[in-house]
Amino acid sequence: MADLRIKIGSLEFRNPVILASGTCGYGAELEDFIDMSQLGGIIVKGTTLEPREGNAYPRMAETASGMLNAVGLQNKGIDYFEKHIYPLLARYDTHVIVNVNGNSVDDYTELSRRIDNLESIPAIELNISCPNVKQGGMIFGTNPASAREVIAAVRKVYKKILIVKLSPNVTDITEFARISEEEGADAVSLVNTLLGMAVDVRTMKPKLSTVTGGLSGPAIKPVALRMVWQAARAVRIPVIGLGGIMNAGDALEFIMAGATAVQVGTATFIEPRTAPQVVTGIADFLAEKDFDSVSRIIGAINRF
Amino acid sequence: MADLRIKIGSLEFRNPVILASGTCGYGAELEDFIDMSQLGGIIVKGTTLEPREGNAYPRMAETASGMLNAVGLQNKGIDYFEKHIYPLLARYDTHVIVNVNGNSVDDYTELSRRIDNLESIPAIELNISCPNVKQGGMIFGTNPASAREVIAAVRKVYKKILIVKLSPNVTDITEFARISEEEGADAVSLVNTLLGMAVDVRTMKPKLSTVTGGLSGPAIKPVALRMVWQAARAVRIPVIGLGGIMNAGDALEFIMAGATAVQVGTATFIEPRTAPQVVTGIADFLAEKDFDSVSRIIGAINRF
Amino acid sequence: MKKRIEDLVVTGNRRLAESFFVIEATSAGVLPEILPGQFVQALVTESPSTFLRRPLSIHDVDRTSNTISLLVQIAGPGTERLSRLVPGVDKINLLFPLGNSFTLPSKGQRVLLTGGGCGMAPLLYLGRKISESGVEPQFALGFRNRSRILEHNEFRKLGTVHLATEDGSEGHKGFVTDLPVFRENDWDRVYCCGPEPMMKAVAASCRERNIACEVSLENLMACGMGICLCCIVPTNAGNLCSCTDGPVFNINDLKWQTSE
Amino acid sequence: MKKRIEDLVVTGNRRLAESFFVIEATSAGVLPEILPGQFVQALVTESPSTFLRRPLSIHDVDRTSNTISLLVQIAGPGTERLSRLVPGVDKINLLFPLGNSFTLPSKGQRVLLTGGGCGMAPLLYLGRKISESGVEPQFALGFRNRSRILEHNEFRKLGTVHLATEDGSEGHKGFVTDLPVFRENDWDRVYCCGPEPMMKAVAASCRERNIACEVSLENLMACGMGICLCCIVPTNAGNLCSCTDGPVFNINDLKWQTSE
Ligand SMILES: Cc1cc2nc3c(=O)[nH]c(=O)nc-3n(C[C@H](O)[C@H](O)[C@H](O)COP(=O)(O)OP(=O)(O)OC[C@H]3O[C@@H](n4cnc5c(N)ncnc54)[C@H](O)[C@@H]3O)c2cc1C
Ligand SMILES: Cc1cc2nc3c(=O)[nH]c(=O)nc-3n(C[C@H](O)[C@H](O)[C@H](O)COP(=O)(O)OP(=O)(O)OC[C@H]3O[C@@H](n4cnc5c(N)ncnc54)[C@H](O)[C@@H]3O)c2cc1C
Ligand SMILES: Cc1cc2nc3c(=O)[nH]c(=O)nc-3n(C[C@H](O)[C@H](O)[C@H](O)COP(=O)(O)O)c2cc1C
Ligand SMILES: Cc1cc2nc3c(=O)[nH]c(=O)nc-3n(C[C@H](O)[C@H](O)[C@H](O)COP(=O)(O)O)c2cc1C
Ligand code: FES
Ligand code: FES
Repeated sequence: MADLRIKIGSLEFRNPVILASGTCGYGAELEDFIDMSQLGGIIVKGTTLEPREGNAYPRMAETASGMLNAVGLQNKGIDYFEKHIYPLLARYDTHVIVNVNGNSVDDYTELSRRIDNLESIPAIELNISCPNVKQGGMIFGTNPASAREVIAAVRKVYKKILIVKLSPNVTDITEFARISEEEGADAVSLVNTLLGMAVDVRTMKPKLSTVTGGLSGPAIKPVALRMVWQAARAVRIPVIGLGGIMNAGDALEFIMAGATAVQVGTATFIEPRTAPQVVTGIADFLAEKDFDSVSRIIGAINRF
Repeated sequence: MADLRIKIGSLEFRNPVILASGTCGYGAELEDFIDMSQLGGIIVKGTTLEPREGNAYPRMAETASGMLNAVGLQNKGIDYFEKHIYPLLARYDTHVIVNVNGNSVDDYTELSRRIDNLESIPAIELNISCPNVKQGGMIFGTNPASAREVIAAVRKVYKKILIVKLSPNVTDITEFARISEEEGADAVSLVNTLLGMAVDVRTMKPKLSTVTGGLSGPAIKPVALRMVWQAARAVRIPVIGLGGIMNAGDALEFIMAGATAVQVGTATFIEPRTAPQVVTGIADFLAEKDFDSVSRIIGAINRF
Repeated sequence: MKKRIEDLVVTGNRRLAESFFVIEATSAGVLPEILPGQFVQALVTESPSTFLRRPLSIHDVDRTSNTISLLVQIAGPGTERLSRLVPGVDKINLLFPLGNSFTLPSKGQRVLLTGGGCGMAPLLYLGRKISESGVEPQFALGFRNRSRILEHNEFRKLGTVHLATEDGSEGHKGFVTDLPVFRENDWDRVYCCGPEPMMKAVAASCRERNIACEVSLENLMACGMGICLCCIVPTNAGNLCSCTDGPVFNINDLKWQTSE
Repeated sequence: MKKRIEDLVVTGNRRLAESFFVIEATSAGVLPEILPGQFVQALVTESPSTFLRRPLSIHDVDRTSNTISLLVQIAGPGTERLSRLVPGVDKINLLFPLGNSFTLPSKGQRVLLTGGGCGMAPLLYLGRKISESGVEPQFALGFRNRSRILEHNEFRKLGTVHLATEDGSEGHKGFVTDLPVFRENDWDRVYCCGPEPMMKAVAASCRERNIACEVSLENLMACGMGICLCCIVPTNAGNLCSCTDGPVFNINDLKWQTSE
């Protein structure tokens, strides 16, 4: 079998397929369907310093080949996480990564510092791109100076693998990828959701309580793929691609466009076994085409 | 029947449904299906000063609930247009609008000046957002200073109704809407296509000859709708909404989000009668809900 | 409870009144334990505008044939597509069993199961389980009018059925809460699943009379497994997921703020 | 020619060898004039991954029953869905007739119709029209191997059929261009529709021997009506639309640069 291993900084992943944050809970909910040891990693739910109730209902709307969500980072905060969730994560035979969120640079650094102390968490994903929270969140991901500030600050206090999750709601994604690289990130992951909305014509109201929300699913794949391609050509650090991956073919598109690894998000809601199926599909493709490792096809469209 | 008339600047439209540029040719191709007098208007193909051959084949790829195109403004230039096409357009009993494109400010102004002389063209749509041409095109639509320069220059030479077509590939759409308003545009139309790409996994090549292209269709509707909502709240000039409108329900979403008029694009490829069907559907909705005019529901979600 | 994803064979598809139908889906293997009030997430294939699965209550379970039945109302493209499934030909992919369950009554309790429209769906299996536990359920079912009354023979086999129609064209005139049987004061437990106004009216009346009452909510869901956090219900314990902490809630825990 | 959009009733769906099938679609009214080489844009409903219509050549036209037939190969989700259309039950929405047409021969000309796979589709109706014009067509059909040979009785009724298989398992071994009948030097006109390498080989040979040759191209199309400009073919007259200026082109006008 082809070698599926990839590396993000010094961290080796069994294969390039990772569960995306906010779409896999803390893993436990998926245990009936996924053996975590089949995956490269799992990025657990967006976590904040303080507990958050999230946004009001309704929080989701279906759209053409996609969905909008306005969850707003509902989570019980880092104290609860450390005490009640972290102990359960240690048993997974895969890399468990925490998605880190904040309203201020201090929030981000404080939270990162706390997670740096958690032995079985080898990496964080710095979410500077959540479109569903009023302050913070996307501001950091759409303003270059703020992005630089928060990444630099976190890099100072967080010693392990730092992945920066970029927002697609920007004019030039390469700018944010370059800033991440310059400030010492080990990788960038993209994309988070596109800011979108939907209207209920019958009631003449927005479908989401927050009016706008994050668009995910196959609808955004072409945009995500384009941004991954652009980012991968702009920086030397690995790019982790996501946005609308529903099967191995989609994942291979991202890898061929330059992604070192991929994340599976919304697809898990519809078919919880998508991520392991993507692993198998990538392996099958490599075997069929006689490639000895997945790294051989990273960025392939730029070469063939 | 409810009053469907709307106004863009001083120009009254029979109804708010317009055929989008690049998706209806010069109208003649659709005559078997559409009686132009049923529509608010038609925006003919993107036109340039000089003839353009456009991009190489392949120029399109289907995506989930959408398509990518990389036509690249293939057209025969303004001389040919004036001589051979313009005379045919005069017979349409609807507003015929020309979509104006250029590589430089001079291109845009020269072309606009030429069209200002064409009596039966009451308006132009200044396309500062085409993602499929190397120079010009999107540059003007993603750089605020360039956008301001080209709009101001065209406004000086073009006396009739000036619509500025905005690119969705920006961090803040309201910035460009405001610049358009400040520089004297009569309306903004949005969105043009989102920059996307697709990879053929079998050949490991991009599906488009240009690698990236413009994404249209229902996939982009949530993003388009969000930008229309944002723009409509940021400026007082009318906003013309488009992006993924396939039926009257979609059009109503845009109108309720703040659009004064809408354009039907890609839908015409699949169902050439979409635009007149949208007109009927809007009228039916207004009748059912007892609204006496379409203007009553423009921006409705902000009020109800 | 262990969840599974399975392609079941569609073995029945019966049209009821108006836009309602009952799908029977048979497993090739043995069905897992299923609690009353649990639901499935059904994959709708061949429907271009249906991206997510569709949550549907488990209407009944037949263990001899390993068949689940679903009582569905056509509400949009997803349910419309399901209404055209062809028995013997088509399969239906289900993720199940999902959610918590109704609390079964203790011996000797008097219980009333109230519902209407597709809200009747979970009440049949609940009634069956209650009946199996040795308690006789009674049913209070509400409909718009005579022509919208759904087949309820299976309910009758389990216990007395009381009908209400809004226009009085059959049964009692009014809502289920107007039924004399509902107003009697000696219910130990009331269960309700139906349109929100019905559930609120039932809940209000029960709260007033101190009757234990559980309702089954139909919040919008994306995953159905507790991972998306889209289906939340504000409760006294904070935002809970209606797909894992529900869909069945005790009315005393609910804030009901989401609804107006 | 006036185009129309119509829901035709699927009156036939026959499976041929391998992944090929023939759909018969019958109009409730009278079919318009249809030229050989023209195509339809078929709407594929109930296929979530099929957004655009699918271009398909008109394989045959039966004016007594107002039936169009389409010869289709399963290439992906759209054609796969079409392959499951149920005669008597399903409809198929067609936008047609589209495109230009093959040039019919003059009286007394010798004509060869070459093709393979689904490229055979337009050749039957072309052969019929040629035959009706008083010229006897001959057919040179190429296939991978015996098991991939498509039914061609209808072709035989119109003129001699010459078969080639790449592995020689039936007919002549090799490509259509290897057929002795093809190499004869006295064709006045050759028509070709098939995989690009076949069309290029036929074109090269015809150009060399100064034989008038028309090919039918299968460029990717979005609209099929000349409005999207996605289906362009580089020709001596610039980029032309293969949906309106084609799909039939004289090889002397083509640049063929797009293909390598
Ligand atoms: C736990 C649960 C159990 C349910 N049980 C049944 C049942 O037994 N029988 C039945 O007929 N219906 C049931 N529903 C409702 C059913 O899920 C929706 O009617 C269905 O999803 C509509 O899909 P559609 O594509 O046909 O229509 P859509 O066009 O998607 O929607 C039509 C209407 O249904 C609502 N709706 C859409 N999606 C959902 C969703 N995921 N959850 C709830 N409402 C939605 C929409 O707001 C809209 O008003 C249940 C819902 C839940 C949450
Ligand atoms: C004028 C014309 C006439 C045609 N006539 C026939 C015919 O008579 N019988 C037949 O079987 N096929 C014919 N084709 C090809 C047919 O259109 C494609 O096989 C079909 O569109 C594939 O759709 P799909 O969803 O099944 O597969 P997809 O997954 O969409 O595509 C599978 C393969 O087909 C190619 N393809 C996809 N869309 C198109 C398109 N719009 N045009 C051309 N190729 C495409 C793709 O590049 C891919 O390699 C014709 C094409 C054209 C342009
Ligand atoms: C319901 C939901 C919740 C999400 N929550 C988070 C989150 O907490 N943190 C984060 O970085 N991304 C979050 N995302 C974004 C996903 O991780 C992913 O970036 C996005 O959905 C695009 O990928 P997809 O199309 O494969 O889903 C969320 C997405 C969804 C649909
Ligand atoms: C094939 C194609 C060609 C287009 N050409 C132009 C153009 O010349 N000028 C322009 O302003 N927009 C052009 N567009 C963009 C459309 O006018 C429209 O903004 C976009 O497709 C989104 O709307 P839709 O989703 O309804 O198609 C083109 C779109 C397509 C699909
Ligand atoms: S539906 Fe996803 S958490 Fe309940
Ligand atoms: S397919 Fe649109 S112009 Fe030919």
